Amino acid sequence: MIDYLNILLYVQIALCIFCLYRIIRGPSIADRMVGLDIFGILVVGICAILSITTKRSFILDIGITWIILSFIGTLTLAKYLSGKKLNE
Amino acid sequence: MKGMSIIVKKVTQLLSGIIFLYGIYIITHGHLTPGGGFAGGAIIAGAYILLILAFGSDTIKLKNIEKGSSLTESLAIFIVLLLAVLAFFLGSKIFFANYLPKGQLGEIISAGVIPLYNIFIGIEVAAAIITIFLALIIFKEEITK
Amino acid sequence: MEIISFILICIGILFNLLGCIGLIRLPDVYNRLQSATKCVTLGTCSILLGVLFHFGFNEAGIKAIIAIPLLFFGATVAAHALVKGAYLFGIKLGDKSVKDDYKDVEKS
Amino acid sequence: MRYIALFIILFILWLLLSFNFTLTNIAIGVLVSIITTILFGKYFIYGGIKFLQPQRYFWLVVYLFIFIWECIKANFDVAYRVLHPAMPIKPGIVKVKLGIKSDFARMMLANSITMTPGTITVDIIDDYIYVHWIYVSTDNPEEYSQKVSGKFEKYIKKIFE
Repeated sequence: MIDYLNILLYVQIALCIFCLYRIIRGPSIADRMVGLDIFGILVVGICAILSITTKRSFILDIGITWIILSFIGTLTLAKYLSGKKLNE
Repeated sequence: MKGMSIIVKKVTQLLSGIIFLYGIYIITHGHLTPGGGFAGGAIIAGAYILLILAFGSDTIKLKNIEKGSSLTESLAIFIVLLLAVLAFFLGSKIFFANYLPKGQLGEIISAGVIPLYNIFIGIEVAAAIITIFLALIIFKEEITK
Repeated sequence: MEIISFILICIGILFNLLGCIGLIRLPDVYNRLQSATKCVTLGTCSILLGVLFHFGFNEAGIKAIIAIPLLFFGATVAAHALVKGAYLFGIKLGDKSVKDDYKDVEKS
Repeated sequence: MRYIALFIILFILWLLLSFNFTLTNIAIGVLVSIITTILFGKYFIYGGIKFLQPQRYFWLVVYLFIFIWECIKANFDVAYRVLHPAMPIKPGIVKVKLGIKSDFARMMLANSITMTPGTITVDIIDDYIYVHWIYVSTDNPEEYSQKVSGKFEKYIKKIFE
């Protein structure tokens, strides 16, 4: 069971590369922010799977902390975005 | 600084207290689980930053808050130094020595003076991050006038 | 219990994969946010449920339960703030769009 | 009243987070909850006596099952549009009239709309809610307001208002 979970862990890490593609190639600044938001949620999934494969329950604490900080960071970026204009 | 829409305001009212309690949990369990003073202080600062972002405020009120947080930061780092120097006078003759009883393994009151250091470092980091955030906002408000 | 948790984690990673493909393929910001937010949030909730079934009701399982509502509120409100911010920033809707009621409203 | 509600929620959360029921831990939990309540109590949502009525919890459980079913349907819908080679999308922003007055219920309705088939809430102004929709199927205002928010509105009216 642990071996199959390790393979799934590699799949989840590979999904982050899609988000990195969107962060690097995004045509506008809003696309990069969408990529960053999704990246933060994927890391929570990595923490959850790691807590099973390493049998240590405190890794879930790191996951909850990541949720909170990612939420506040995205709100700050959105606030910055709504105060600017594209062609100025 | 203007506020955000009604959905963000309501969710902020619901979640800010829970985020503050989670920061305190990270600080007080710093010797049992990962985290500690710095990570918990960042989360506590996040609760206040969330309130300021969602509801907005005018410049005069922000300046008052900045004075208070700056004073809190200085007091907290002074108390950490005082706790370190206290070991010097209690007979152990070394800085940062453990002069409290160690307690039971795995309980919340154990590990001597390390939880005290964690608590005051948490307060110091939270006040410092809020001060930096407020300084950036006040600078931007003044530059747009 | 082991089998149920394994199946839940597999379903979650499948949803994550669909969301990330949508993030690459769809044409403009609003549609990308549609695909990515829904699929990735539900997939991560499914993975956390799998963790709950694996550990049972002890301290690890309880933390997985607490994480689910936080993730739900956080992800949806972040998506809403990003959409509004992107519209106020001045990014136009894509070429295929058929209707725009938000254009001539007084925005606050 | 709102201070007591916030105190109870925070104390239960502390006991669940640090999973140990000794006397020391409970005392520290009471102390921490009191500090948090004094600092953040004035911002908490004031709901009156509503959270003591048991029929609201019954409708909440019913609503949760309907909501999870709609979520799963949403994901297969979006997956079909993403994987189809021609990408059958027809996006647009529509305007839907609300039938709910209180602010907290409006927030829950907006969050529910964000999680269901191809819709994201953009803004709430006065009595209208603006929704970005990935496939605008009809042009008739009554028909699409039924499709977007009709399923949730009656349950949310029973639960939160």
